[in-house]
Amino acid sequence: MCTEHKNENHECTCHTGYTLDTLIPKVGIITDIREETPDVKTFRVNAPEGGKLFEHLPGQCAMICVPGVSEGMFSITSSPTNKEYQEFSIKRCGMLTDHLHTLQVGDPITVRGPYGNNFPVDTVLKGKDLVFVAGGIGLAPLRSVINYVIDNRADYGKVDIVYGSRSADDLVQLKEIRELWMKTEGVNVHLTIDREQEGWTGNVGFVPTYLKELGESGQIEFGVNTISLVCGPPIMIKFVLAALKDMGVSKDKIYTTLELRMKCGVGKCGRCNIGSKYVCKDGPVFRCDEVDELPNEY
Amino acid sequence: MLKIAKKDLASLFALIKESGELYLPVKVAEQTNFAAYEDGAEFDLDTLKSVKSPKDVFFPQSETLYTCKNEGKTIKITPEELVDQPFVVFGMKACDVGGIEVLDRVFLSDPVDSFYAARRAHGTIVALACHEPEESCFCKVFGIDAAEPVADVATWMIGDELYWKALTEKGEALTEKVSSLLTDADEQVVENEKTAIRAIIEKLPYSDLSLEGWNGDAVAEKFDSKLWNELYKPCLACGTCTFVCPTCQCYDIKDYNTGSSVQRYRCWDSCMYSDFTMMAHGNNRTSQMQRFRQRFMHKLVYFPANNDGTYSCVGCGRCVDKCPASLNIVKVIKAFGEKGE
Amino acid sequence: MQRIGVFVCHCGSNIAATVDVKKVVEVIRSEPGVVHAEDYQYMCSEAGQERIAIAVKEHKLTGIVVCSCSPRMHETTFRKAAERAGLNPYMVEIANIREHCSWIHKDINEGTEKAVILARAAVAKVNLNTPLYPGESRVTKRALVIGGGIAGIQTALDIADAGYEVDIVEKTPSIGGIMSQLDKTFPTLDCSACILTPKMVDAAAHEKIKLYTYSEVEKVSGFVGDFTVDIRKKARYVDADKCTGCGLCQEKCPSKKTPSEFNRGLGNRSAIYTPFAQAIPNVPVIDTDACIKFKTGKCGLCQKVCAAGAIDYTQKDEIVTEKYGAIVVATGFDTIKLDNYDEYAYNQSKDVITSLELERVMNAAGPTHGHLERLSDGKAPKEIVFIQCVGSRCSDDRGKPYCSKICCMYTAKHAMLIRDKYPDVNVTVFYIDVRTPGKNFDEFYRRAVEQYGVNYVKGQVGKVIPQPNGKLLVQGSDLLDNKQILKEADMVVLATAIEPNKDVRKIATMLTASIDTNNFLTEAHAKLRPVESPTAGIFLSGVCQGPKDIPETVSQAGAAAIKVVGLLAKDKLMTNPCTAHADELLCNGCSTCANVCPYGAISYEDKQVNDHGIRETRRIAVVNNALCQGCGACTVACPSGAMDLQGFSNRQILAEVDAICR
Amino acid sequence: MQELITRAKELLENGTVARVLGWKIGDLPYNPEPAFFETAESLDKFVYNGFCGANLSKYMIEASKLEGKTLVCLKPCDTYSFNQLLTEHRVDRDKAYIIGVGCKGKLDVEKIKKTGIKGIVSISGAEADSACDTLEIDTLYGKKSCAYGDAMLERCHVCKGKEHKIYDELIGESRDTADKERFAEVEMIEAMSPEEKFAFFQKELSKCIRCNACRNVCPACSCRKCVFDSNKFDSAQKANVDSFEEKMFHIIRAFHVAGRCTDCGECSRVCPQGIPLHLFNRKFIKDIDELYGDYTAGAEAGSLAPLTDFKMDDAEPSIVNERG
Amino acid sequence: MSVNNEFKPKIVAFCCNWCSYAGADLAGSSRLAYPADVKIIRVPCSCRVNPMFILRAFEKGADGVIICGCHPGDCHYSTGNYYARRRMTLLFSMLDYIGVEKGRARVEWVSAAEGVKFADTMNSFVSKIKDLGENVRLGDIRCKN
Repeated sequence: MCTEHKNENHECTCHTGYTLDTLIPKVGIITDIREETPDVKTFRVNAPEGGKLFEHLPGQCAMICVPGVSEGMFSITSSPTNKEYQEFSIKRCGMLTDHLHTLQVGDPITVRGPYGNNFPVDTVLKGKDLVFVAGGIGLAPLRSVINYVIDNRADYGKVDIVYGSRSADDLVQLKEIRELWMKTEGVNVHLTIDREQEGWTGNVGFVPTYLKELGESGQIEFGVNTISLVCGPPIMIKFVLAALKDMGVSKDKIYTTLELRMKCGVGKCGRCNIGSKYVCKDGPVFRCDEVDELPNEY
Repeated sequence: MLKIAKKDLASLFALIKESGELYLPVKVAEQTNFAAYEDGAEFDLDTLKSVKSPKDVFFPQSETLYTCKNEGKTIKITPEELVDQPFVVFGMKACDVGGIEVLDRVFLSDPVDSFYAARRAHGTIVALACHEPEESCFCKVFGIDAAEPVADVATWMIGDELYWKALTEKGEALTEKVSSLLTDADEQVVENEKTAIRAIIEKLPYSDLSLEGWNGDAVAEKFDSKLWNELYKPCLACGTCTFVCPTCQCYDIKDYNTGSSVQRYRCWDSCMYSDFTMMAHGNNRTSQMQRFRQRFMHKLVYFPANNDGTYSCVGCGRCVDKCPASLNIVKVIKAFGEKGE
Repeated sequence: MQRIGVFVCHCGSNIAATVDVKKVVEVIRSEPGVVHAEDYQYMCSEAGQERIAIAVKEHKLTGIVVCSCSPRMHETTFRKAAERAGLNPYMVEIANIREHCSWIHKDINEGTEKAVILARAAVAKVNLNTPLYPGESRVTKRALVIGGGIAGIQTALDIADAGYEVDIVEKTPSIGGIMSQLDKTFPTLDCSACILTPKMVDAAAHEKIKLYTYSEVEKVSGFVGDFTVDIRKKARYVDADKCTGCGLCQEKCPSKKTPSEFNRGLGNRSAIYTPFAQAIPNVPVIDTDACIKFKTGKCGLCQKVCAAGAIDYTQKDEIVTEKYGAIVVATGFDTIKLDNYDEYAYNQSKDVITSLELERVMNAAGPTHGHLERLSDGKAPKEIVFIQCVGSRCSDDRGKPYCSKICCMYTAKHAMLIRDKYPDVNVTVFYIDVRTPGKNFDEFYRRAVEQYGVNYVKGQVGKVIPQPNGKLLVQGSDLLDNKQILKEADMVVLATAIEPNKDVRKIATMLTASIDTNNFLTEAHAKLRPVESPTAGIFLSGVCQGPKDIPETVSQAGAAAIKVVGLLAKDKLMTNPCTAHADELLCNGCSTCANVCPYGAISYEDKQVNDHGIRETRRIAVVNNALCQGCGACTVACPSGAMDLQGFSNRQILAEVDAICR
Repeated sequence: MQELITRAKELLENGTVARVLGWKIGDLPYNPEPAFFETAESLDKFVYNGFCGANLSKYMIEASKLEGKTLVCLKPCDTYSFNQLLTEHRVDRDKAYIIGVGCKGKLDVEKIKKTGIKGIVSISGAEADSACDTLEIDTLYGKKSCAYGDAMLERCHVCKGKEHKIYDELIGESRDTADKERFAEVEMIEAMSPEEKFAFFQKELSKCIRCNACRNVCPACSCRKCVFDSNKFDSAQKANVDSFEEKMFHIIRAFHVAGRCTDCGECSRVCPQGIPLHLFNRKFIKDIDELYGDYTAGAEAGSLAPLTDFKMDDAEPSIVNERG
Repeated sequence: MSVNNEFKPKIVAFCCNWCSYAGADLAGSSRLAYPADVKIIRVPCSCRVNPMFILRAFEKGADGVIICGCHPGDCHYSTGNYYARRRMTLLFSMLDYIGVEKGRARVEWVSAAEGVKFADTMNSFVSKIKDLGENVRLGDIRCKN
């Protein structure tokens, strides 16, 4: 160890302040795998000795790395209020995710994080009515917020969840939606799918159009006290923002996340910057008016 | 102010080397680069600028972060040992010292990069004033005084004597160690040298370059300018300008499979490379114009916006010397200056 | 990462003897991607393959590695087993731990360690395998037989009888081959012409068979099911349709001095000739080197006497291009040149002849009209000496290392016939070993010794010295009585070694069929696939594959025929899926790959491409999967790695390299 | 040079070409940059002198995709590269109006600096139409001069000749500058012992900073996505660990351009660390000439590259051991 | 790597499926022994061997690489080994040029019937590599530990 700056218990005093570097991952064990949809699986991860790998806030992400393949940033879909484990919903769409989808329960997995800021649950959102708008795998980042809100139900007002996907069997977390979310008072869930499918009784249509119908029919009021959280494929976000604008919702009342664009996660590797903002440090959660200030390079 | 004769430098270096590694400009295959000093290595203090900036000492071009080994059913991760032995970097010019300060703002800001922090903590920088600045230098434009480098120790090569002045307690500690070789020296000789250097700097072709219009809040105005479309065309998208630059901070994290284990290492990456921003969502900078714009907007607009006005360029002029297509930051600043935008 | 099952075979004791199979299974179990590993006595057995099916269901496997014998042996077996178990057959890799490991390393530790490494390499490759689906290519329902000897004729007849069109290409003016030059055949002493001529007539008469005699194969392109062959019909200068075969021109032809190839050079023939009387087609050919008309422009007698007006000096060579689905090589054999064997005085004395020349001498249609006489002075010989293994079983490179197989039987035949027809002639046979292993063969040889009193001497002949009195002094040794023998003989017959026809190497190159150093065509597998060449669509019939007698040739000809029929019966053929594929986002369109493709399988088209947001039309290489044979030359010529080979992709081979060097 | 500018303006105005690809005056005396000129008055900044060393044929790959013709100034050695790109369908002949510009040897400012000249303010004697035998250099530290030959690029000392292989028009005269034997350096290295050879290349390649300038400037190395950037070979490594990766990169790069490299010397010119990279390519050129018959890449468009050709009696690979 | 002080080389052999791999099989079935350090990778043709494979083998610690193919003229794909011959000649010339010991990489034409020649080639190649010793010049230090 460092010769000069030694103190009694052999700790080098000149860099005692640093915990283990944020780029070094921790080894976790996969304790459960749920097949959500044909191409989305939810992995439950625990520390080898049990419990969570690290604490996190809703909307934060973590970097899952597979030695020899590569590493990717995924949002932590379980809520911080859940003490035993953390969960990641991963869609199969590339070399790394292909590999992750072949892992079994009990296999080790290396995770580092948490990275990025979080949805402002304890500040701006406290006491507000919330409207969650999600598309496909976009539900994953919002799920941690929803479950957090449900666990501290009293701190928040009315909750509306508008969630849609390509088809019925592409709806993620369907079991939890039906058994938990729909049963919590003050939370109503509006599900939709893009195209007609036999055996599906719910709404049919794209999320933005469905949101507009709900808004205009008064099922969801966008009062001054309502904050909307939007996440999903870029084109869906574009049309949802347009729909919300038509209904008079101002940009500073809408939050979204620009996930999927990170490498180091600590705002240093210079990849994820849009204008002077670093998505992995200043985001991934942004207020939509902040997003508009950014140069359109995303 | 102390001094030592030029001919005794070899013994000075040997003495420094006893208490830890010493990095200084060494000539290898007719090129001067910073390298670890071995006795008898041909050090070269005359060449003004090393090809690769000394940032390599604190932020190496590639360094292993950690090694993973599959052990039965679990993965064993062994982080790389942080640097814990003191070392000395000798012969750094004022612009490079400025470069290190720029990197400090990046790597020492929260969350601290402990690899870099460990090296900074254990490194003592001995700066050397520029004797004969060259035409591609423009450190004055960024407020760096080449005649008076600000590091742990400042030295001046005047005639055949090296003048030595410690500025920080790290510098004092080092001076203490080598005091046996140093003798007292006259301040005035150094003052005359400083004025001489500053006089030459005034006459440098780039010294009157104005950064007017380049600051943190020029994002929208500079971003949408049509000038970028003309300026970027000759750019070859190679990484020369970023890899010789003392202030470029971008890195990539990659794996190397050694057969028995997997080494995850960090290596410099260049924003000019075509797939630098290729990530899960695709690539948001597909054209070379966007990448070219990003490089100079980051140095002259985005970095100042995040670091209360400090530019991410120190005017060392290495990109001016080394760009294969003769493009550089000065031509960009001048182009926007003429167009009056 | 796949879910891989590893199956290590004992192969009885072939592998288990020098490779610790249990240890291999245990070590490979911890290899990344392996979810199941087991060993079994005989993986290629029905039970072995069944275990694969069970394991696939039980562990939901997506990839299989079988550590067993050479993939060239059982790759198709295990691929079919995987297919039956519901896997794509190309998700199977074989680690060759028998021929490349257990059989050649005696130390069990070394063997086991290497077997583990080979298994690891196979696992590393399967991890990157992707399911492949064979394409289809149509089959031209016609066959080509190269060579018109008994092998070619029999093959053609059997194929034609199955209803498929066959073309026979014969270099000489008539079909019949070497067998037509024989007198009698063993062991039944049938007259060779009597059993051959009907088959030749059948072949000529069969409506499904077309004969191209006095023709040679010039160029072959394409591949199994779709060969394109150029045949050069050499000019006969006789119009086959008009010629009635009366033979008048041959009588009247003044130039009679050319040695007759058919009679092995012993008799002469005219410039315009048919090789032998029963020639099929019975249409003469003008030998331009001997014909006075062609040499000096005078004569032209044959044209004058020909009533049918069939002679046409202006005929030119003609190239005919035909399409075939399969090609059978039946190029037959010839005796070797005896220039290296002057100790037998073959070139000094006319009375030292080869057994094939003896066939012509004893043949009624031969140069001596069937009378056994010495070629030097025409007298009847009293003492005849046969010398066996001349040029065969030779350790130095003067002759052939192999045994020519048929000499012992035909020498016994000659001895028996001579003793039968001329009881007063003494026949002595110098032999090393008499090899008569066939059905009724040894009994035939026993009759020659006991009934006809042929004198068999076990020993070799050192020298044959022509004596001034015209006799031949034979110096030999008798190993049984351990004494030297000096014998004066009137005639010496050399049982000369046989070698494949000298044109076979040119044909093999054209067909890209592999050929060994003795010019015999290499069969796909010595025991299991003797009549097929490793090159798909090429079949072997007769001595071109190895020394054999007429009964074997005919049975092999039939086997080759049924293999051809098996191929032609299919409407579509499964093409090899391991073909090249160009990644359109990386391809530069620089034509380097097209320049190295031996099959012309790569063409270029301008295609609209979306390269991560950049939309433009680019010149892209496109591989025709029907033509591509998967050699991989283009993948190395392509600098950017755009061209990759399915089944042997760059990353798969690199993974094997990494696994081996770990 | 003036004749070149007026001709370019004329062609631009009469619409024969839509843009001119040449060099623009730099802000230092020795750094003109390749540039596209679309308007006549922008051509006032056009310059062609001893420091215009860049090989512009590689820019024509992208320029061929633009609307209208592009006037491009090609030096004699650049025309070989253009022919090679033409053979590989990377450039469009009717989108290029080629003016073969004269060449009296190009200069390398690094060589001037190596002679100790610093603080360069102005250089005279490098103009295209000047005598080009000495350079008068005015510096902050006094007037200096330097022989034109001493400052010339290594490739000009072994120039392949001043004949343009493909052009529409010729402007400016050339002067032969070849005064060294082309394969002298290669032969010198071949004569070394294996240990010396290994030490020489280990020292040179240890300087490599993996900046890819040599690859991105090379007209023969023009893949859309280099094999070292894609995962096709699982070789997308960017480490600078000074052990094997630099050797792998430079050997494979030389191999990919073997038989296609026109020896234009751009790789050595642009290397920031001054590594003599031409030694790799010239070695392959020498081998190909010796083993498979003289072949000059780009001498005429459409020639078959040696590595995509063969003869039945080619030498066996073991010849490398026998050759000593 | 050396085991109980006797240097055990790692050798990678690329054998073409139609000739040399069959030759190796024949050497096996004829029980012709050669050292176990040789490991064979099957490739469709010698023209499939990319210089990247060879350099990758050396990088990861191989001490010798041998490429076997059909005799020129016998190639199952008719021209494959002609291209391989030129490529390997140039590559070996470059390896010799940068100072790698001669003979560390080798090409050998072995037909399907030449089991004996295959075994002899492997024996002579392994002994040659043992003389040359461990591959230091073309290895990557990170793979050594």
